[in-house]
Amino acid sequence: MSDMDEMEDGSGIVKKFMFLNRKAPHGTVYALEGLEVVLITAAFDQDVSMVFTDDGVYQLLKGIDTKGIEVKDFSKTYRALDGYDIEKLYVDQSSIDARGLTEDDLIVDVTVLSVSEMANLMAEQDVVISF
Amino acid sequence: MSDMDEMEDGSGIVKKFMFLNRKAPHGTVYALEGLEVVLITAAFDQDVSMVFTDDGVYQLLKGIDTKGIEVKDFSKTYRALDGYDIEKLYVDQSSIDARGLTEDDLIVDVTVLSVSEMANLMAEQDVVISF
Amino acid sequence: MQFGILVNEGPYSHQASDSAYLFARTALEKGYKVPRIFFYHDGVYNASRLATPPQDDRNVGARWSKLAADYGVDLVVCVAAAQRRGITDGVLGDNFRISGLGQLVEMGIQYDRLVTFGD
Amino acid sequence: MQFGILVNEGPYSHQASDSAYLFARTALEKGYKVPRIFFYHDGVYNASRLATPPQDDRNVGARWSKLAADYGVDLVVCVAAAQRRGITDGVLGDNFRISGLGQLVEMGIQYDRLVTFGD
Amino acid sequence: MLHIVNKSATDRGSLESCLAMATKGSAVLLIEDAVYAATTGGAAAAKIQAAAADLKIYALGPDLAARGMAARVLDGVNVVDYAGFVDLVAEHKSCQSWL
Amino acid sequence: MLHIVNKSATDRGSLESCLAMATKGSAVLLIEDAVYAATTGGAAAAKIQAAAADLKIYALGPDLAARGMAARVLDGVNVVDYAGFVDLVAEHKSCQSWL
Repeated sequence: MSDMDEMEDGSGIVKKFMFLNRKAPHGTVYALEGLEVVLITAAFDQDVSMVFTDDGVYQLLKGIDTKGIEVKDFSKTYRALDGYDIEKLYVDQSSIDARGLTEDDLIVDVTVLSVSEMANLMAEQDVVISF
Repeated sequence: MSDMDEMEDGSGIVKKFMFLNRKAPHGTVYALEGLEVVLITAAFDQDVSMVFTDDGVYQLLKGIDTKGIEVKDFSKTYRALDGYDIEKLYVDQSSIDARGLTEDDLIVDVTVLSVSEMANLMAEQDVVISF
Repeated sequence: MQFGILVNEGPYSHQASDSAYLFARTALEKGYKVPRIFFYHDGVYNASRLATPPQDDRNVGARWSKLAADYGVDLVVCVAAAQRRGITDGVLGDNFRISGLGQLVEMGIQYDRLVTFGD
Repeated sequence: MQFGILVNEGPYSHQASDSAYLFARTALEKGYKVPRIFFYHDGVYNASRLATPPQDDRNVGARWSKLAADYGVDLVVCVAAAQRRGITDGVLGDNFRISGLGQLVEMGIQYDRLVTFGD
Repeated sequence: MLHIVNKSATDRGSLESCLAMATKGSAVLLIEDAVYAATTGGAAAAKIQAAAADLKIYALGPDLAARGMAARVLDGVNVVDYAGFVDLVAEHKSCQSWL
Repeated sequence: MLHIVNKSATDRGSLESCLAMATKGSAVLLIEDAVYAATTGGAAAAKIQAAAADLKIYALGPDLAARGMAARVLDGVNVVDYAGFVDLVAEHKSCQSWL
């Protein structure tokens, strides 16, 4: 039942996994539970990309303070992704533009892509999982 | 635990209850479970209005056939509402217009209201429940 | 003034359950009455006593049970919605009970306000 | 060809669970392999054996169990999501088992396709 | 009447439907993911500011803070805490949650 | 690549996001409440017909029928049953569900 046991089954295959985040944090649990999948996938030494588009870009905002709604603040986890060798973070340009945001508003360094660049990135993935 | 017992507690108070249906059928259970509340409310002899707006108007379409998705077809229940003394069925004009529908496409007789008429109807309710 | 509260979504997945709890607790702290909270649709999952969330997270079911104990709130789970979803008397947390939709309608009839939290 | 299926929503509330079942059954009937189906988020509620839906409605949990029995599908419920939501070994339907998220990642690595059903 | 909206206006149509049906003088409270609409720079900002002429617009402070949006609230939007939310429900004869 | 959309285009933004990101020649399958977009008279009809120039658009027949929409399918949309859905997944190297 432990994920550690499973990782030892590693077949040496490395696939391109894209995790597409389209939802705002806190209103639903998808952002939080999605992060858990991303971390495990990285632990399996797969090629992981995280993409933030539509309301998903809100997950990365600085200055989140969840005390008033009495839930965990998981936004620090995005800053720790580096330590799990998850370095490919992409943000959709049109999504941040439409929300009046800039890269400076985000808690981590990201690569900003146009929709067509994002589309090409998606097309070359082996597995796309959306939360 | 029986609803029948509770109905005997009736205090003689009659309130205006509006049930606002904004969601398409089948994609989620709200339309079906919402109908269950409407029927019970009518059994308590309350003044019940059902409103269909936005994707909720799709609930009333003729010609629904759910065999292929292996779920219950509850659209016949709308035709039975009459028998429960639920006669106030309202549909939002702009919602059917935007979906290319007309009254002839609907399984029951309804009163079609403009947004401002609908707004006034809502403002005079005691209780509004949205599904 | 008496408030009724309707909770239509389960714990963790939707904030609706958290918002409903914080609204109810605040109303009670301010001296308003919340005689009953009704759980419908996936809201019935709030009632499970089997949930064991991580230590650093809230325990939604236990929190409802404590609110009921502290203020005497009647926590009612819809029987039809619960049967569909596997919430039985055997898994109910403290101070929850299973009953019919009539209990929801009664809230609308008898209380001054009915506030819905859902998706 | 091997398909993995990820189910992210619970029974009845969202059609996602029905769509996933019909997709899986059809794929198996057509001779494709569906070695494992993974239940995450509210999808873990599919695994409850306590559900007793009305006689004239489908029994989602029982239907999954039968599919697994008929075709040897591995029905895996995410342990973390299940703990948050009160799905324990004691309430699991036949042929479901609780395990870690690694089982989902393995599906992505080893199978030819991964299809997600959710909200 | 108090209208309560809880979904992001960039993902769902509920805010728009609410604003179309809210009569002059009524109150609209934005909670959960709907609070983004009450902030500067977003696509819904113009709609909210136009609506504020006829309606009283409120946003739930704890939900703004949880989304990093506490410092970006539009002029004309009143920020309330949970106690303020409770008072709004008490002050209005009825309320409608735009689910 | 196969894109799968399951939400009504009059309530959510997922179809629009999908169409913006689907590259020429890829396939889009509409299931569940998304099938309304594949029908005549709706607000999304023009978008779907424009998209059909560059993309292959499919709609799930059982979901159309369950919504009373079987007889209203737009020209240029291919109706498939569950077997067709399975084949579409098999034929494309990867798929993405726009949740």
